[in-house]
Amino acid sequence: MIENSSEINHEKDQFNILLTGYEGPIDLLLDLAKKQKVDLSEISILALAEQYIEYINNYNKIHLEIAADYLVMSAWLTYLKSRLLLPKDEIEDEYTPEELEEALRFQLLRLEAIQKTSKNLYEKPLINRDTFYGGIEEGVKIKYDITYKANLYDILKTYSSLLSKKDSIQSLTIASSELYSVDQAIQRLKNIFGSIKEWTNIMSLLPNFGTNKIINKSSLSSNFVASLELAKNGLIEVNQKEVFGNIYIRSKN
Amino acid sequence: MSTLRDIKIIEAILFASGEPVSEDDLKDKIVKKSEFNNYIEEIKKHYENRGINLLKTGKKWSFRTSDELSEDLVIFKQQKRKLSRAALETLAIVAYHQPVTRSEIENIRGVQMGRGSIDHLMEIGWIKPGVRKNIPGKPTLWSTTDLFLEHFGLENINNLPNQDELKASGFLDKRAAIATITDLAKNDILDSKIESDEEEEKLEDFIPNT
Amino acid sequence: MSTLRDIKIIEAILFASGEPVSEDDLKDKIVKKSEFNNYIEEIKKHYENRGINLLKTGKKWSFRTSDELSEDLVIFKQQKRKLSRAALETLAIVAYHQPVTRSEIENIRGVQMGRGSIDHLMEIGWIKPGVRKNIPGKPTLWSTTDLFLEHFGLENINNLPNQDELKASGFLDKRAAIATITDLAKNDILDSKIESDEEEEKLEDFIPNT
Repeated sequence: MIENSSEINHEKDQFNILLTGYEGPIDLLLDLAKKQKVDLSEISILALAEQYIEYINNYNKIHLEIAADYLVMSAWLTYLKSRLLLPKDEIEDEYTPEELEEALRFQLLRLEAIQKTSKNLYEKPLINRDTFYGGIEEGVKIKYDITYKANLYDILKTYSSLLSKKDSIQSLTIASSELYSVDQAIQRLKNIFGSIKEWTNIMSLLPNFGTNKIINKSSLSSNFVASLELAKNGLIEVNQKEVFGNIYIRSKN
Repeated sequence: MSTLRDIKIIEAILFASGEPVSEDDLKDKIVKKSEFNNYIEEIKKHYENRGINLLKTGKKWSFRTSDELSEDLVIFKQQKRKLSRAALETLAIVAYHQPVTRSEIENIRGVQMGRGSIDHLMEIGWIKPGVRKNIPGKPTLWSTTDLFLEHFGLENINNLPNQDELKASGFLDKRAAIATITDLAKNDILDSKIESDEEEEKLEDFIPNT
Repeated sequence: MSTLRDIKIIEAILFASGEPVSEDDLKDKIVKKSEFNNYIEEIKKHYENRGINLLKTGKKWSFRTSDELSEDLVIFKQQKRKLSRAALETLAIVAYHQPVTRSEIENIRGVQMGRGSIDHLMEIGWIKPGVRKNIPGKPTLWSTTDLFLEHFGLENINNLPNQDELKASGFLDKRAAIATITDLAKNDILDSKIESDEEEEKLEDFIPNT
């Protein structure tokens, strides 16, 4: 069992490592395509689809959160592949296989162009990396004009942290006030158990909180614990005939 | 005419370092060290009659602005100061919640505050008092100014990213697990209020039938 | 030959301020304001082949060290966080496709945006939120800033490298090529699976674990 799970983890990690090298499914496709041919506009989409599907299928246990985009692409390529292979007049659909192929080709070429361009852009002389400001202030009269350094980023960051601070405070308040505690349940049962002479379904004794799921559930569990507590103290009796069956209580006197 | 690379390097270093540089340090950076004096001469000549001159002080070289200009060379430099955290918070709240009263700001920040932040922001010119809110005490309503928009590069106050966009852009960090669970609970309660019929059906699934 | 005083003043101000100065501020300091462009041309030429160059970025002028010297000036290089590939691609898309929404960026990259790209680029000051797009949801349109131009030494946003090429090939088209189709597939195939899993998990949170 332990061996097994470590194996799965290993596979998972491997897949994630293989994927972290890529910036998404199109990036992976692009890489596969480049290995296939230099000129992307002449690439075989069918062969590419098969390669991609194989690549993804090699990993069964994958981390869904990371791989969702990749799986969607895999599903789409499987669909495209079947469309490309099937006789044309058999399926009626919004898009022809050629249109789908063309769309994918465009997506690949566009991302390739953007990737090349982003490199070119970043190779431009960048201030404080390749080129520098300077100058000497001596001999110049300088009058200072005080400006404040805040920028839009500071405002958004500050506002965001205020929001999350506020959120966590709010949820704490709600969490503590909305739940029905065991103490409350014990108090309540103590007040009413004297009148419960007959076996009574505990469900019918629960206070009604309407449709508030959370309180209802907390009330059910608190009352159950409270009934056990009171039974332990010899005040009431608890009875359940079958597993998951109804629970009945009655006063011991 | 193309200038020798060594000359360019001396120029660039003197310019970028912003203070006088020793001869030895300059020589370190060039190829033909024996030519150093000639290079210096060339540079001196190139700047002789310009707004900047090359000057030797002690054993160090530097550019400085021409003496004859000193009369009318007053430069306004912007000295940048950091805004305090309190002021930044106040500003962010005014930006997002305007028009807003001081006590509403205090509510959101969760602290009482003095006049300091508001006065300071008003002095800078980023917020302004507007009409008074029609509640007991008639407190002043604060909002941001056009100068605020200008300084922060916004065309319109509605262009500030909303909460969802802040989250999607990475500003709002993923909330702690406990907050998420209680948030779900909160949503649940809200949902059940709005779509109570549907919720009630689901509720049956989890509470054993009596 | 004696240089005009106005030219010297422009030179000296640009030199001493150590950062880009707006055209208006420069014109303020000289006598013959109508000659400004000629003065600038003269200065540009004088420094064309030197260690320092005159450059226009946005509406500001500055001296900066010649970029061909970058290897000799590494001593001044500031330690900077390296930009991730995701952030770099995002920056390129914002620069070339601006104004652009987050989901358009995601369409072009073919992947959901990682957290951190947009806020990181904003922290550096290279992109900013602009007006909202007039489509359902009114998403923010992102664009580059003047600081982006300044840092990359661009005179204006139409001077980006490879711009004409990209335009000619139709790659400045923001349309979601396969995203629309994958969206269909996603809705049909995966969303139902993944989301229902998620849903179930949420419900688990409310079933008492006894």
